[in-house]
Amino acid sequence: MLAMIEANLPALQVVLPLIAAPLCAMLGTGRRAWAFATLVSFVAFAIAISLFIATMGGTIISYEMGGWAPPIGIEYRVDTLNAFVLVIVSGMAALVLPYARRIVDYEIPAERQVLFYTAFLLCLTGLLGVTITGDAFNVFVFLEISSLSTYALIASGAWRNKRALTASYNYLIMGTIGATFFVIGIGMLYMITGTLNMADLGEKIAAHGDSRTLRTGFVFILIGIGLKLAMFPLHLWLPNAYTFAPSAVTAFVAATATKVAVYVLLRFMFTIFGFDYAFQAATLENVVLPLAIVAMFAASLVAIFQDDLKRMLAYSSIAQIGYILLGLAFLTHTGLTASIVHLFNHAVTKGALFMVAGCFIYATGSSSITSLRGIGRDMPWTTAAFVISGFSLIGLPLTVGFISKWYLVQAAIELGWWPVALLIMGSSLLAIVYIWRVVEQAYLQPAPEGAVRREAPLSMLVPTWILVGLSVWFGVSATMTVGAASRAATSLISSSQIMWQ
Amino acid sequence: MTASLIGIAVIDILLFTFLVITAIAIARLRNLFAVVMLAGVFSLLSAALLATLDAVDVAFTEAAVGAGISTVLLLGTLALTGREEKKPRHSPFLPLLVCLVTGAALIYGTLDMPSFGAANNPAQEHLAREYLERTPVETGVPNVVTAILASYRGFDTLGEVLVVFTAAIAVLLLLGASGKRPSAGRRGEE
Amino acid sequence: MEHHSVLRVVSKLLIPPIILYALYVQWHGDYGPGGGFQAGVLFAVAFILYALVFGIDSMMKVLPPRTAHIFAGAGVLIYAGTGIVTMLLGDAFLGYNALAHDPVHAQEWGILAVEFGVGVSVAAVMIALFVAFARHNPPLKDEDW
Amino acid sequence: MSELVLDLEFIVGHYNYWMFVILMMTGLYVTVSRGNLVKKIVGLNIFQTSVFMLYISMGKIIGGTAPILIDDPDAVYSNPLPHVLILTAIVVGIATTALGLALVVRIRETYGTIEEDELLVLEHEMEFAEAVQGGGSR
Repeated sequence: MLAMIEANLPALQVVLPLIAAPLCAMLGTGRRAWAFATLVSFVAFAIAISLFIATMGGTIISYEMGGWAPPIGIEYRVDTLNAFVLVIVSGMAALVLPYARRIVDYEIPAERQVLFYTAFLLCLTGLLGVTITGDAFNVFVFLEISSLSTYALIASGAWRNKRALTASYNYLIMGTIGATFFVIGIGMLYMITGTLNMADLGEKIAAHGDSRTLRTGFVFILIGIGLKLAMFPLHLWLPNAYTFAPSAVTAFVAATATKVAVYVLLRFMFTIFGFDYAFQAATLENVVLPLAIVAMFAASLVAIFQDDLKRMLAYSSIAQIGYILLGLAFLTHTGLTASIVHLFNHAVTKGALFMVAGCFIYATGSSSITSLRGIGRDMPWTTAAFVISGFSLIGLPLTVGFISKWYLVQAAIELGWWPVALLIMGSSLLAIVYIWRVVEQAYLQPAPEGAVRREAPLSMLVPTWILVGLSVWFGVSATMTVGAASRAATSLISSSQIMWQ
Repeated sequence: MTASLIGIAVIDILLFTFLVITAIAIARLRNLFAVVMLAGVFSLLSAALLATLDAVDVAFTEAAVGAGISTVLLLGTLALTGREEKKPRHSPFLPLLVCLVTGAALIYGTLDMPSFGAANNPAQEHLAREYLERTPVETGVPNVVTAILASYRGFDTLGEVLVVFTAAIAVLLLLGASGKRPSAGRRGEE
Repeated sequence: MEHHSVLRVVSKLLIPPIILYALYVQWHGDYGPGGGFQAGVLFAVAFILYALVFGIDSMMKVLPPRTAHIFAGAGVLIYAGTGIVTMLLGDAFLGYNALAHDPVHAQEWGILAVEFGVGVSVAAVMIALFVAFARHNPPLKDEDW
Repeated sequence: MSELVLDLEFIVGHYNYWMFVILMMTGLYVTVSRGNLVKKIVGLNIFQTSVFMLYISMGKIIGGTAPILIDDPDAVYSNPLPHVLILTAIVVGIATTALGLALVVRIRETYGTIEEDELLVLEHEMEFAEAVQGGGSR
């Protein structure tokens, strides 16, 4: 039995939440659905951890769905990189679900909670499926599972603010355009190679060489995924979606969905198109890199002028995605390491910050920054969590944010791109400004008279503080995360086919 | 070879002309009821085109889904939202630019595409040939599409069923699951 | 709706053949075009036609929404369950070859099982979607259109 | 380039793709330029359907038949794989349509309109009201 489970671990990673979703929908009450979903997320996390450990030495686990060898069948392929992303996704689910119970009770009517948790499990299934698969079209199918459930989850914020509906609609239109672009891109690749398996595609494309069809395919895949990961200027759906979604959903989606999209981009760039595909390198340097730098500044500037805490954090996410894309656009080992480690670091930091925002909403009924006057005295633990995570967002030492920025700057210096290094540090100053605005309101302003605000319940505080703890722990001793990221970067580069000889 | 190619070309161009006329009519008409009907016509025409391209399963599905289910859902929506589109106020310049650039990129991509219909295209060579050769031996199913759908790429199809299920969960989460008409004042709603 | 007796008779005549055809498409997908998805849609169409002519309430007496929702999940479970069974029998997830000694038979059984799951799920979901839209708020009055 | 364009064989071998590009762009244009939320969804459907046709034409072999095996050793079959992919994509398309329409219904219910311009005005007013209230967003 144990051997069987071990042999089928990659399949179980996705199949377990997949089966759990329809079962969850059949449970009678929201409470039962919550308990079941939480349990499932714990098991999924355990599976991800064991996959991560199994791939740590550089082994690649290949699992043949239906017993059909790739490229005939669909392959699940786990290496250090996607095992790392699996840990992020399932770990965030395992933290957000315990956190969700109270805030969901507060934000979602009781009779819809079963469906809410089912949609949550579907979203988890989709994200895990996208991450683990080694088949290009299978990515699309699971991407749509996660997208459709995310649209529904965001729209369920309408019980708090009806603008969640239009936010979700806009995301649906842009997300579907993105997914269709992605499908067009895969079609072009299929047309010139005749295959869909990623590793096989990589080999075939290396043999095929450059062509106008391949270039168009690359551009459509880049734009398609760019829409999903909110690459500037394709980010227009994100601020409203994050602002009006239920708090638990924002915390989960902000920490995982864009990270998974970045992973897909990495996988396509390296395993399929190849590290030294000249057109890709030129696009990254001349288009993605400048856009990433613009995002770092423009989005941070906009964040400064927001009055809503969640919207401010959403704009900060767009800026942080800029950092990730910047590291990727360097196309060096250090740059990639910085990007991959920032996937984890930003998930931890932003997850904690959005959880804090949820705690504030639970206590005050509002997410506006002005309503946080003097909250530091009423909710000391929540506010302290905000401050520490805020430090990490800025990139102060002893937090994970510092680690990411350190490697990012180092990557820029290695290339001799001093102005870029300075820009990275300069944009952090903007983060200080918007984090300070909240800190000032929370600690230096008097509380409004007659305000009754109690500290958030333990079930919400503990997951928040676990994330805060992680962002300090891995900020002090980063060997584990950076080591994993560096191994992942190495395996990405080595998995890349040598082209254009 | 060339004669049959031109034969296909004539049918294609006819169907295509109708498709374009339908699509442009959909873009221009402001009566949404007519738009929905034309969307159904568009689906039927594309099903016909798909059938001429040997995709009988896809044509069947497109007809059932595009002309059937989605028309029913669109009509159900119109009954709840109204059937007249207001005149758009903003200028169509930017959308037009976006579409033209995208279209130009796609046309650029087609220039290096292998010729339509040639038997030795890469897409016909690698996996396609293997599926056609292995299906009768390994599964004994004459319809190769079914064999790939349910066995070789069965996991994709599981994902597809899950997408359908997700749609149901999402719609019920939004519109209510009970099947009863919701009472006037739902809680917490503005 | 009460007075359209022609409509009622015609649809009463139409619904059984549609269901029959749906079943044919479901089980004949191996040999001709069709399969679980198309069959599910046709099956749902039969129910939707019934609801349109005889009123949605009488359709829901035949298939209460709760039942439809359970079927929607059950289809997914049948499909994934087939995979779990093959896994327990020692093959990969959805590796049908474990289902019988002869791989060709095993494949056939596996395909039938998963296509059945697809059909159940799709039919139930399509009906549930129709009901969700049709039973939402009262439709607009004719002047509002 | 110029000899490519004049080449009849090249045109015959590629006009199919160009047709679908034109259809795709019409659909995309309806989606991004129209203000009515239902119409946007219809545009999205046209966009996606054209992509389906593009995929299917990749798999077509001239002189081939549908990939349902018959007892004829000389039979040429068109490529079944794009058919399978597009079956999945059609299903994803209808799922998206259903969800989008459910959102439209709810938007009409809560805002009273499904025109983008009017929605923007309403949301702008909401934002203004929130700013005046100074924090009471609930």
